[in-house]
Amino acid sequence: ATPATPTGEPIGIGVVGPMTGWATVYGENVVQGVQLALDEVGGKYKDRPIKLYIEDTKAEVEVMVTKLDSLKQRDKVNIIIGPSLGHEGDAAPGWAKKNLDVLMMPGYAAPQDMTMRDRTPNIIRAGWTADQVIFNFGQFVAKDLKYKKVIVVGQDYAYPWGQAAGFKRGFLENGGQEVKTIWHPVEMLDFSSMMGQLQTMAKDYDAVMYNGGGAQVIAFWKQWEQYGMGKLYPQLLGGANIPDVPILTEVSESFEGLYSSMHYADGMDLPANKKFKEDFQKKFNKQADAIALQGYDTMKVILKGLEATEGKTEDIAALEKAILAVKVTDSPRGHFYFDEYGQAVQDIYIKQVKKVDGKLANVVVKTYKDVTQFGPYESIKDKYMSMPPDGRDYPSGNLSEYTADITKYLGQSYVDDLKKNGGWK
Amino acid sequence: MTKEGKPALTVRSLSKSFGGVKAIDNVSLTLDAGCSRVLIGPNGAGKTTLFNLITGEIPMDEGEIYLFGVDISQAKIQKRSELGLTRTYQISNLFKELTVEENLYLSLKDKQWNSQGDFSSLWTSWMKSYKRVQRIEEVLASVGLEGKRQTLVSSLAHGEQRQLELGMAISSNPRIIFFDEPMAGLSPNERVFMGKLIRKLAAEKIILVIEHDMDFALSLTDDVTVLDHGRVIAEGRPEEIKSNPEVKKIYKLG
Amino acid sequence: MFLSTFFNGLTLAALLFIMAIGLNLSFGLLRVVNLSHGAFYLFGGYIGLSVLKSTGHWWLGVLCGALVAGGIAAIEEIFFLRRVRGKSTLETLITLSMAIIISDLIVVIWGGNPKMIAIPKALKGFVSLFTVNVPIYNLFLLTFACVIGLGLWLLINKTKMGMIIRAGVDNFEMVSALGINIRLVFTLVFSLAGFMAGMAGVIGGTFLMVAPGEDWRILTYTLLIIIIGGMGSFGGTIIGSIIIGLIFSFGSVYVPQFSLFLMFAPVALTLVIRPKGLFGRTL
Amino acid sequence: MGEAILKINNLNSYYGKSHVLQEVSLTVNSLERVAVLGRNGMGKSTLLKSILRLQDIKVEGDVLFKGETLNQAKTYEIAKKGIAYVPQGWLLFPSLSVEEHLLVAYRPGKSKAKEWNPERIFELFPEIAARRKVSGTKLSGGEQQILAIGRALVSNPEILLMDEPSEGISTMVIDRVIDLCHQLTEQGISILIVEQNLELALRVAQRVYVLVNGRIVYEGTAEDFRADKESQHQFLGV
Amino acid sequence: MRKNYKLWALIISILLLAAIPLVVDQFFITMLIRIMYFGLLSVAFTFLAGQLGLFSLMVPVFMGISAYTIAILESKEILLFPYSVLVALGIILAFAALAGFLVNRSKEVYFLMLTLVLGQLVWAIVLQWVSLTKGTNGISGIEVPHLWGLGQGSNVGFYYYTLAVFSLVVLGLTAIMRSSFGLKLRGIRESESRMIMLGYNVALLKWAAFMISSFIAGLAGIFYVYYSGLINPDSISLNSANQVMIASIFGGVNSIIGAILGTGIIKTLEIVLSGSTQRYLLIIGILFLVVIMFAPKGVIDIMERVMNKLWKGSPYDKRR
Ligand SMILES: Nc1ncnc2c1ncn2[C@@H]1O[C@H](COP(=O)(O)OP(=O)(O)OP(=O)(O)O)[C@@H](O)[C@H]1O
Ligand SMILES: Nc1ncnc2c1ncn2[C@@H]1O[C@H](COP(=O)(O)OP(=O)(O)OP(=O)(O)O)[C@@H](O)[C@H]1O
Ligand SMILES: CC(C)C[C@H](N)C(=O)O
Ligand SMILES: [Mg+2]
Ligand SMILES: [Mg+2]
Repeated sequence: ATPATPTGEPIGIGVVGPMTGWATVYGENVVQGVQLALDEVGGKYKDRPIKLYIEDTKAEVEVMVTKLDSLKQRDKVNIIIGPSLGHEGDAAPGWAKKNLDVLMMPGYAAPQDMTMRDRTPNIIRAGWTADQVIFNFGQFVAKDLKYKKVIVVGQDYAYPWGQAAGFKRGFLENGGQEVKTIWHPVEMLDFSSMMGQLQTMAKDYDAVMYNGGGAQVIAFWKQWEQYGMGKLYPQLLGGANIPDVPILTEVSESFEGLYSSMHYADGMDLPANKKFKEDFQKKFNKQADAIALQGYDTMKVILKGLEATEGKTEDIAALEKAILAVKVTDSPRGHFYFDEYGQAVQDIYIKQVKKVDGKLANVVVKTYKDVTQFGPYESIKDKYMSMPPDGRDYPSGNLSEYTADITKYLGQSYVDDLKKNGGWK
Repeated sequence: MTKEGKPALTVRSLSKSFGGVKAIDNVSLTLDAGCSRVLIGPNGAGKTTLFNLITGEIPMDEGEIYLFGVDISQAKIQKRSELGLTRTYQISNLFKELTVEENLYLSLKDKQWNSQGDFSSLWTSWMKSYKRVQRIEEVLASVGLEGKRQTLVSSLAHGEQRQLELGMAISSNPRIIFFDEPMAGLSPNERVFMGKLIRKLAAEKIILVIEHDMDFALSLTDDVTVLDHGRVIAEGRPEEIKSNPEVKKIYKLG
Repeated sequence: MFLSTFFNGLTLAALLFIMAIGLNLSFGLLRVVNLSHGAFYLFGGYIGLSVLKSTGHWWLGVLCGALVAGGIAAIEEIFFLRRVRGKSTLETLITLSMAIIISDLIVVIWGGNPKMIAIPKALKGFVSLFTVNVPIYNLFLLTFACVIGLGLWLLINKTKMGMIIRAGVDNFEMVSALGINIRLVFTLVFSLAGFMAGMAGVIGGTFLMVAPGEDWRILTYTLLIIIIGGMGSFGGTIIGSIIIGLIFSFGSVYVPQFSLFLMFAPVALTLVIRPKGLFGRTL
Repeated sequence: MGEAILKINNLNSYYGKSHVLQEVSLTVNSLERVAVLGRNGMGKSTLLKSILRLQDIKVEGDVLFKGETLNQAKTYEIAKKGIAYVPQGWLLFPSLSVEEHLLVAYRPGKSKAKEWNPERIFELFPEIAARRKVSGTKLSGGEQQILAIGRALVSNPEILLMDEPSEGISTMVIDRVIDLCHQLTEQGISILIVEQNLELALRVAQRVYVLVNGRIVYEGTAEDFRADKESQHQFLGV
Repeated sequence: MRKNYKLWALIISILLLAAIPLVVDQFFITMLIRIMYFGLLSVAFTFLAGQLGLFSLMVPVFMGISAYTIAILESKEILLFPYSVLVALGIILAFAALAGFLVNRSKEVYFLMLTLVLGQLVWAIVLQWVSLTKGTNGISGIEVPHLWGLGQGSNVGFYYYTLAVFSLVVLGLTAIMRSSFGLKLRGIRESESRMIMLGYNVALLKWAAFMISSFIAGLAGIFYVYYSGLINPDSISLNSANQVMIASIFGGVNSIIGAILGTGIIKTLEIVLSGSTQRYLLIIGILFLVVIMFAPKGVIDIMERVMNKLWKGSPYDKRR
């Protein structure tokens, strides 16, 4: 009989993500994170070299599906890291459900339904969901910053919708009064007109949260500064991606003070983080960020899974089981483990941009422990899932409409509890 | 001169100006069935413009046009063509990147073709139809392009293109043909040859010819119209024309 | 708010105008559907950024960005476009290939992260005009566009150059037969277009940002302008820029969700009614 | 008669594989008017195009202009040396007005007084003077021919190559063109003319060449050829 | 036989394609299916470009419309398989009829531009009409219909369905191009004014050609949505239109086979190169330049030249 694990045979792992075009960072950095994690183990598991198959999705889902097919059919890969973008993530479960013999671990993609309403056992995410990292930010803005009315300006697509939804829940259930959303096309040419609008709204609203990513942040920030918006509003609030490391290296010092939240902050004071950042800088000659970290952590989880199954990548079900049982304690972002849906349960950090050693960095100002993808709804997750998925205008940002909606789905008692406690416990 | 007496083409007080220039100024003209006519006049007199107006390629400012009794003043070009009107162009307007043969196929509009409409022939390998092939060969022979059947029009010499231009006009068996300087660009030899062809057509059909070559023009027909500055300045038989003082003046005839 | 939106629309129009007038040089005059114009823009922008970072001189950055983009355009013209002159399909494909190559080179050289070009000190801040705050940089952009526009207008309409170019497009060989080195003229014009794009890249990159993908985005808007204004029409480019600039700024204030639709619908309508754009020349 | 201004030795021209001109040798002396005759498709236009290196014609053999070889020169260099061309089919520019056609081609002559400039063309041909602002290709056929001749003249060439200048123009204008040709040689411009109109050709030219199937089959003075009815019949089918 | 050697070559290649699943693995078949549905797009493009000389940048839009129709109908469970496809085809024809009417007067670059803008307009609508199309996310999870031979695990069945339609389209178009209809279109390409003078209904002919092209693109959409299981605004973006144009010109814009060849080569390269280098766009870009420089008529031209060398006397037709 042939041995189940032929020694010396390479283990193939696919990585898909955008490697060219406007979204290059989201693919490239994941790959680099993965490579760094592999370096730490000498590029192999026991005596089996780990071979990476890197495929470009060009940020297009049809291409992604083709690349997934070729990884599986041509390269005979059983484990795939990726995808990294929201719309890719939305389409991925469709493919995963048809290919149950492949384990998929999203790189940086954050749609919550990947591991919630669209769940399939072969998707396990060591990363984040758009809502998970921001529920508490809403709470923080309402309770700690004490803002009542906030404008959320965002890119018009699923990931910012998810963030806005999570934020609305946290904010409106903890004393906030209104969240006004302004959606702009994913690629907005110029924000100066929007500044004019924000100027006139300044008398009615307390703060602005920008809820986009990448180049748009820079374009937004540029006009924000040009128009002297800092005089009309307090410091900007940001969606999770706003103060990404690549952005911090570009913007000026007046960016200081911006609040946001995520499951990682580059300025975190953990030895593992220090080492990660140093190693990354040394290897790739650029600063590490959350995207790279995601690749890094995911690869490490896979390695742990391999250890538990002794390298049997053929039996995906066993590997999945092993990975779900993994508890990571030494990640640069702290610790995390998986819920039964395959989503990481982790600490969420409220971070603020501050100057550290003369450079802007995200520093943790508050930590919420062991947040699941359901956040405060962990105990009533079935009710939560019965609500419609996040949308452009769902849930509503108007307090009374919002309350009516949660009364309908979560019950009167839930609303009463909120009132009684003045928010979440 | 009237042979049958029924007018085939009637143009009444036609006018057209381009910007400030009156290219055609109140022109009236009748062409009787079975008759042919020559149109002469100095450069820029408005001869080509008159053709363009009658074929409908440019819209007129004022006037009326009747073709075989039908009012076509505002009709589409297609309609005019259906009534049996064809023309040649002074500046060749051929299908340059098609072969000589293909050019002729396109201009062959026999009955069958029209009654079937544009799409029924979608699947038929109609080019090979015996009748059509024969007709193409006839036309090629009559304009002297036998050897050039498969040649791309863009690699024909200028004179050869002029020959094809004529072939295009006659192949569809029209009832009335307008020739715009058919002899231009032809060598003396070809002139003789094509002259015969046009003379034959003049006898069979109704033709209207613009020509600077007087000898040839007057050998075609006895009906002459002289145009100058957009106006008809004389009409009649060659002798009458030659003795007309205005014509004398512009042609500097003794 | 109406007034400020209006001003912002004009500013955007000014930036787009600098792009569009360059594209219209190659498009309207040389009849080359130059899809690499956006790539010239972005490449110029990145060059400007690098120069600024290493020397600290913004103006030097503008100049270098423009020169490098112009140089690439010249190379594209001399080595590729020239050989397929007049075959519009091939010209288009060449410019498309160049655009792809340059886009990818940008990622290789500068990486995939978006970058910001700092506004030079002298142009920072804002002034109050008719009750609205107008950033100085916006005023600068407007002035700059006017200067460029005037210069080009003089070049095209008041020198023999314009005539030569138009004639060259109509019949390349016949112009050579008149004793004019039309190849050189075309190379110069194409490089000038590249030069303008590179310059717009630095100036626009400072106004917006530079990031992979910007090339196509800017190109699309620029194309819209030329389509609406009419190819080869100078006045059309001005009007087109203003229309697009205003639609964009008002759209993004009043109906941001439909701003894209608002952008394309009027252009499509214009083309259906006037297939050659508002001021397109009938050729 | 001065020495040769244009000399062609053993010229062979090909369109792709088709060998159109074969061993053509021809001379135009300074201040001479020479005509090339031949039936349609014999290679007359190809000859002029070969001198100017137009189109994708493969040319072998020598072309000398004032003793200087043109073999390596580009079209615009050749034209700049003082060769002007009136093409068959006129090749006007749709986007240029009549006036612009003349302006774009204008190159100042050696003496201001005798040079051809747009104004002088307009004086000579009032029929196009009235249409200055109109696009060149909107003119009537004959007017276009006139404009094409004018465009060639304003470059103040030393030799003028004309390809069937009589096409499209009326008899009165033909007379003027013939006069013009005589006047030009007096002013120092030599002429090489390709013509179908035998009458015109013989009135203009001092010497004629006849092309048949790409070869020169006859060379002689115009008077001789006028008298030689047999050659006329044999080569031109008159 | 000799005169029709291209037709025979075509039929033989189709037969060969039909035999392929017997010898190759799943992945190869996946690739072929993909090449075929993208190939249909290039064919649709080439038909207009080659016959009429009109470059349409809205070819992918028609693919998108049929794919979206099916996706919306099926994901909202309004209509299921055979009916959804029928409705999609109907909608395609309706859209094509309208668009064909709108673009009818445009020519040359102006046609290219108008189709670009109309394409972008549809793209903008799809992107921003979120309640219907789900915006940038697109619609995913569309199931392959339960037909004979189609099922989980193997894509051979799907391959044969695609091949059947693909071959029909290619043969049909070849027939159209050889028919009088094709010649008339080429006549319009060369001189519209003369065609009108000859009495043809030029507007109708152009419109019909546009309908045919759009219908083919619509067919591609059906295979696209069922095979990939999703549809997303990216598929109808300007970039997709560019890709179709590139593939067609690369292969040879005057020949259907050329267009398919171009698509095949590019899609294959994408897969092969992108696995080994991240800079494959650079390589592909350079490759285009090289091909254009040495074979301006596209890859098909190289093929034909080689064929000509190998098989002396084959009627290599330098006309097209
Ligand atoms: N589309 C146009 N736009 C402006 N002017 C035009 C146009 N077409 C013709 N003309 C002018 O109208 C006048 C008549 O032109 P037309 O072509 O009818 O002359 P013609 O009698 O055919 O002359 P020829 O014998 O030289 O061909 C000319 O002066 C010409 O310049
Ligand atoms: N572009 C071309 N490609 C291929 N063959 C050509 C091309 N142009 C001309 N020919 C061929 O070359 C021969 C000579 O053509 P050319 O134009 O020189 O004749 P020509 O003597 O000027 O005739 P014409 O009096 O009709 O103007 C002709 O047989 C013609 O078919
Ligand atoms: C572009 C990024 C902000 C993508 C984000 N991680 C997502 O899932 O959508
Ligand atoms: Mg005329
Ligand atoms: Mg000739």
